[in-house]
Amino acid sequence: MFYREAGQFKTSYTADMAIFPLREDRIGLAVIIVCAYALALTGNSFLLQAVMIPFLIFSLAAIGLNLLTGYTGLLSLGTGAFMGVGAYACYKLTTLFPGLNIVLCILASGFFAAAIGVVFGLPSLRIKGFYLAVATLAAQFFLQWCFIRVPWLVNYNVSGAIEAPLRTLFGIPIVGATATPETRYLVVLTMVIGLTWVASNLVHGRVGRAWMAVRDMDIAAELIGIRLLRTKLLAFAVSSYFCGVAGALLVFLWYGGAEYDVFNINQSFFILFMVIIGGLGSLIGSFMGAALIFIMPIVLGMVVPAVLNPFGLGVSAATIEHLRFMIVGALIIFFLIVEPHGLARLWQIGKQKLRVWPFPY
Amino acid sequence: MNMLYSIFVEPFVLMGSAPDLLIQTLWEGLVAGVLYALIALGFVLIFKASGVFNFAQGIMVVFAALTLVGFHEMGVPALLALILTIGVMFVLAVAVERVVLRPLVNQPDAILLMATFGLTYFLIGFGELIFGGSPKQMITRELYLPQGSTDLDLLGGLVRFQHIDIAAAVIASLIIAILAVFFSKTRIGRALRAVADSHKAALSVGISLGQIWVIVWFAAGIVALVAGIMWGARSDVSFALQIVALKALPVLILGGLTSIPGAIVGGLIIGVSEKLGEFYWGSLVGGGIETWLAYIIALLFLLYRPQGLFGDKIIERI
Amino acid sequence: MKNQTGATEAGTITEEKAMSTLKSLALAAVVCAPLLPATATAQDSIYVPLLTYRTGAFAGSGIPIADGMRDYLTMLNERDGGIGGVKLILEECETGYDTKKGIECYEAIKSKNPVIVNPWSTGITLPLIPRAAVDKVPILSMAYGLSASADGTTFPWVFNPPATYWDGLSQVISYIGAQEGGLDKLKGKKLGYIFLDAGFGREPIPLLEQLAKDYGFEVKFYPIAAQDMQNQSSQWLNVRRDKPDFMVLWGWGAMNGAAVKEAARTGYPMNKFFSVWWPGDDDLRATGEPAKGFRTLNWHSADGNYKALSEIKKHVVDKKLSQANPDKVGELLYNRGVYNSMLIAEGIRNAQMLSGKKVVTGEDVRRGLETMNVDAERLKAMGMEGFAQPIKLTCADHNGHLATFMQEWDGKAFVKVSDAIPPMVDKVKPLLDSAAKDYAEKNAGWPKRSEACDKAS
Amino acid sequence: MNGREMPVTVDVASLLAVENVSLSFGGVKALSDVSFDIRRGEIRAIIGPNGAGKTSMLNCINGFYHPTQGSITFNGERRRRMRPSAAAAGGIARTFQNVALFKGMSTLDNIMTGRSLKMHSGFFWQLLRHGPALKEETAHRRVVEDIIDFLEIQHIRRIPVGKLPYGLQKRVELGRALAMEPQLLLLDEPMAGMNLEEKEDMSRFILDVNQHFGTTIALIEHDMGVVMDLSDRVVVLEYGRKIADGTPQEVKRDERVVAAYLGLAHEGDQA
Repeated sequence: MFYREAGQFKTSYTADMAIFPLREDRIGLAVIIVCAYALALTGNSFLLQAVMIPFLIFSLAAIGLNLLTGYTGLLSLGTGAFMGVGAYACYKLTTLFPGLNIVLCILASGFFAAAIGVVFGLPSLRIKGFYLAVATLAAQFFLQWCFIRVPWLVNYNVSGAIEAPLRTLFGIPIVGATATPETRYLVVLTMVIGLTWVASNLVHGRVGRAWMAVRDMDIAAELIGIRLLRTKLLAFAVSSYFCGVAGALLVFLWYGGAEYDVFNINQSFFILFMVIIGGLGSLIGSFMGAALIFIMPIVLGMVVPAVLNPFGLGVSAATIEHLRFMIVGALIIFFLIVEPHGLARLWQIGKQKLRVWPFPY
Repeated sequence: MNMLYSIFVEPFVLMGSAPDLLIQTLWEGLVAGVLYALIALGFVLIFKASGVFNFAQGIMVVFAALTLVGFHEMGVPALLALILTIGVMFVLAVAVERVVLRPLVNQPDAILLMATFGLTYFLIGFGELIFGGSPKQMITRELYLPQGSTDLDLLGGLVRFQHIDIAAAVIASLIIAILAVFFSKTRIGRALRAVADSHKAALSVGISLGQIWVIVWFAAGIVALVAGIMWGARSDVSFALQIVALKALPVLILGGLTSIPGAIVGGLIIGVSEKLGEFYWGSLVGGGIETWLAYIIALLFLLYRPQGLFGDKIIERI
Repeated sequence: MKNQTGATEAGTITEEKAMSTLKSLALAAVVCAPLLPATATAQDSIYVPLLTYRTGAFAGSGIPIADGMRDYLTMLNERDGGIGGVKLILEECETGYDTKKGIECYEAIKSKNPVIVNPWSTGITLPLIPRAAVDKVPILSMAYGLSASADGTTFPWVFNPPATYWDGLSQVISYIGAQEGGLDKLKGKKLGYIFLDAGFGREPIPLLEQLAKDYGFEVKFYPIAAQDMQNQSSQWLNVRRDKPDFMVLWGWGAMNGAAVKEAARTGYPMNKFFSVWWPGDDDLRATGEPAKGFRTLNWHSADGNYKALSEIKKHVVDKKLSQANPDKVGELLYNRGVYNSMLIAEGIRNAQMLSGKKVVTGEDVRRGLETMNVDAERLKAMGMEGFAQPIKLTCADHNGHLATFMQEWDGKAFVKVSDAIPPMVDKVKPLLDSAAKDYAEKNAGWPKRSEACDKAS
Repeated sequence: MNGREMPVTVDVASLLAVENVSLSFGGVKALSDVSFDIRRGEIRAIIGPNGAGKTSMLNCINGFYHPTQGSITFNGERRRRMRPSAAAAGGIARTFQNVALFKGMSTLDNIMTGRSLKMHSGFFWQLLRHGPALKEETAHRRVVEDIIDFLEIQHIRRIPVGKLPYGLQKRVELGRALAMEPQLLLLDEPMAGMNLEEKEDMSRFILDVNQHFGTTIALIEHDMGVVMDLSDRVVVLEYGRKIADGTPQEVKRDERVVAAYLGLAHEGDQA
């Protein structure tokens, strides 16, 4: 009733090509962004630091993987390693050039990830499907090995770890232990919104169409003049850029320090689950998937004991963890059965219903 | 120059000067290869018959071994525990068919792959919930598996053959032989091959797809159990083993996803080459290259032959 | 045609199912919402979070430690009504030895005013170190974490008693030297170092290289990646080739058990195989008899014949308050957990005495830990006479650099086989100091110590 | 030496000349020694029984297969090997026997991909979707909308093509090929699986394309009625060999063609 396209006429192709052609969608998006910024005012440090910041960072990584897997159809299990490249590159940049603004460092670190991504993307011209997925595992294990074996990467720290030093933006600390959750959150939020906007621009234009064409039928794409190698490598580069920035954010604005093991194969799977559950080939789905896969276990950790305790069933932290694994696993299967195209499709269907509500026929 | 020498000459000099170590390395590689192949075999069985890339195969190995040891810890005699575990694997196969595969029939391969990720998570949680997370010892003796080792004086040195490794090789060969007979001589086996070729063809000869899925998942479960016993006997039975199972992936792409001989040969190649690589060249870069060597070998091989060792040449059509 | 209708129907069904899912999700969200902020903190108790791992690849080591930690503190609650009459609120948070989950746990417990945090993972400890001073929560990383954090002047909020890895390594080398009849006998010998390829296993390497230079022995490195913990056969082949005179193990979780087993398989002499203090009974039991002669460092008892442990049995295990298998109470890693909790309890007790408050804060506990002096008398009072050696921390020394001893696996259990081996202070101290300085320099803006130093109570 | 500088050896009127082309897959000959030409502005039909090598011929023309022998001259350029993207850049577009659309994308996006070669705005502007990128997008959108109007598929603009009925998919695929503004349009069974009405529509589109835009067309079709009505000249293949070439009338009377088709009387209705 409130969500209608009737009466909204487009007078130019530019207006019709807008990413959110419906006025209601634009208003909704604006409300969400305002709310997201307003969250910083709540001052709930657990919500910001333990829920929102990682959620946004993982969403960004999920968008990165989604550009590669969802939009271009190239399955990758190396996300964790590409995130690691970003994190280590950022560490090197900010320690080599302490004067350089940390936000620029983070944005620049993505380029290193992109370059490495392109190298490991080269086989994608010849290798397809599951085979390519295994090839990306080579990237995962090889890069992880480099993180621990090249002491130069960690500035020869004996602990073998990278630590986030104090860095400021406009005189306010945003990286380092003294940065407040609010400032960290605002920085992460702004960067994620900006990069999401860029991703959205890409997928709605020439580049995005070329990616999807390659995904849907690479031979036909080639026959209409899309150059496969270039398109696939571009996908690897952009995807790795996003993952790299996410990795740098992860270490510098969330953890504050990390060992190589943070970027292990489980991290890759974790991001992949987000993309699957959220919906392959959907940016908003990346956010939904990240919300479900990251936030749901936190909520379960709170809800499961709250539900079981009244029945006198005291549960240990380990049992909750086991139940979390089982529930996450079961939910993945459940969602795939209900809607193989992910939460994004559910969302679309919901919107469609809303559009015609209350007269569905 | 020194670098080139240590890459291209020194390892071979070492091989020649200590042939006993070379033989030992090859043997260790072969044994590791057989074990990789056993895990890969489970993947191939399921992929062949249902087109599902079963990522959960690794966790099935751990789960099967844990169930076996878990039953034994509850006081069940070893052989009975073995039978019960086989029963559990059957129940698992049926459950997977009912709950996961049947509702997802006709979905794209990628979706089914994702579903097996879900299954992996579920089995990890379920297995730890029931058996706990602490590592357990494999009941090697109770299962009448040989222990100890035989030392042979060979080529001026000592080569040590672990009895359990010999048993692993023998049992793996037996399983492969049984599977080969099963596929070529039995009605169900032929039906399975028919399914691999075409689902419709199988339906037209009156075999239910559901039954076939249960059978292959059950077979993969038994292979997983064997792999779990063998791996467990080498180290211990814990969830850390699932990471080792990832090594089956390069084996798979080397051998081709649908080829049983491919899985075997691929396993042996990966096993031998990673042991040789680590042993003779690993120290050049500080060791530990085993973690990625298998994947890089598989990757390079794929660049040369994208269809794997035993796959058919791909002719693209449109 | 028929087919098409089927497809359309199926489509509608999926949409309907999807809608109902959406509805039930929304419903679930509404129902769950009021449950979330149920984090009231009682002001008449002390909140002690325990970051533990009973799941994942390292659970084998994590479980007995978690049980020991929890059971000792539970015993204090049951027997004495807490510490100084204030009940302890214990809460485990499962990290799975995973940094991500560990940080998540830390954020979750932070709002409940924890007085101390024990990460039980070097990977989780590192990101927490800078936060400790800001959040005013002291970190107790007992004999793990950042070795440099032993320097209390640079790291006022971090404690890593009773010994650092560098102490441990120097103790192993002195012990081997003593066995050979003097450190100078090490000259020309070959030592193999098999380690978990992570910060934890790499940290001792600079000291090892230095010692090798000083005493003229050769070192061979055998790194084991975490994902290959249970697949070590090629490293042991290398051991066979290199034929080191001694092997030193620096492992954790399933790696320890697998290493001992591989050593037995390869026929490496067990009496030449030494380890830092992390292998547990379960790790050795997997190999059993053939592992006889394997020695590890330790600083506390590996059996259950102490009053404190029988009190745990009486007040916790017999009341079914423990998750531990009763047979394993008093085993090595269980006792390690007990020791850890003893340190926590002493820190809190000291804090109460120093501050005069019953309900202490993290800040008080930091002071409490800094002035900790667990002497023989105090050990006796706690029912731990002979369980461990006395330990004393100061503002400058957050470690204690305890002299540990060697224990040997006799096929069934660990038995102590040496006297206390003091660390090589002259070798370790300069390394520690320079590492601490290095850390502060690399982390620009690292705060100078502003916390006042209390007199020991 | 590249083809560009080589002397033009064929009739200037020919847009494309196929000379002695053979193609084999591991010993199996798909084409042997086929030669024919396509003149500018004509509609050229390629017919023949199933397995005669018609689609392989098209695949050779647009560089998807590389002839084992012989050469293909397009627009005065003679070549043995060519990448498909180069063929596309040179002005060859095609449709496929089994529709090869991008199933997850909307009709509009599918046709827009046909403009890929003509869009050049820099990656930087793509990131921002402003300035040149937006201008270019709008300009090409206008062209695509004209094609959509021409093919009368306005109503399915936003629908993912995977959900469209077969006949419409064929039309969208034609749209995508037209968006490339080709000099030579290759149509592989554009009317397969269509009912009479749809066939009439498609025939109309093909004629319009040929007459209004002057596009040269080569098409494979089984419906002999359509072939005879539409095409200017016909080449007939059988077992990879050319057995006839000429106007529809000539071909119809050719004995070998009659012989080839007699045994396959059901061919027309099967398609």
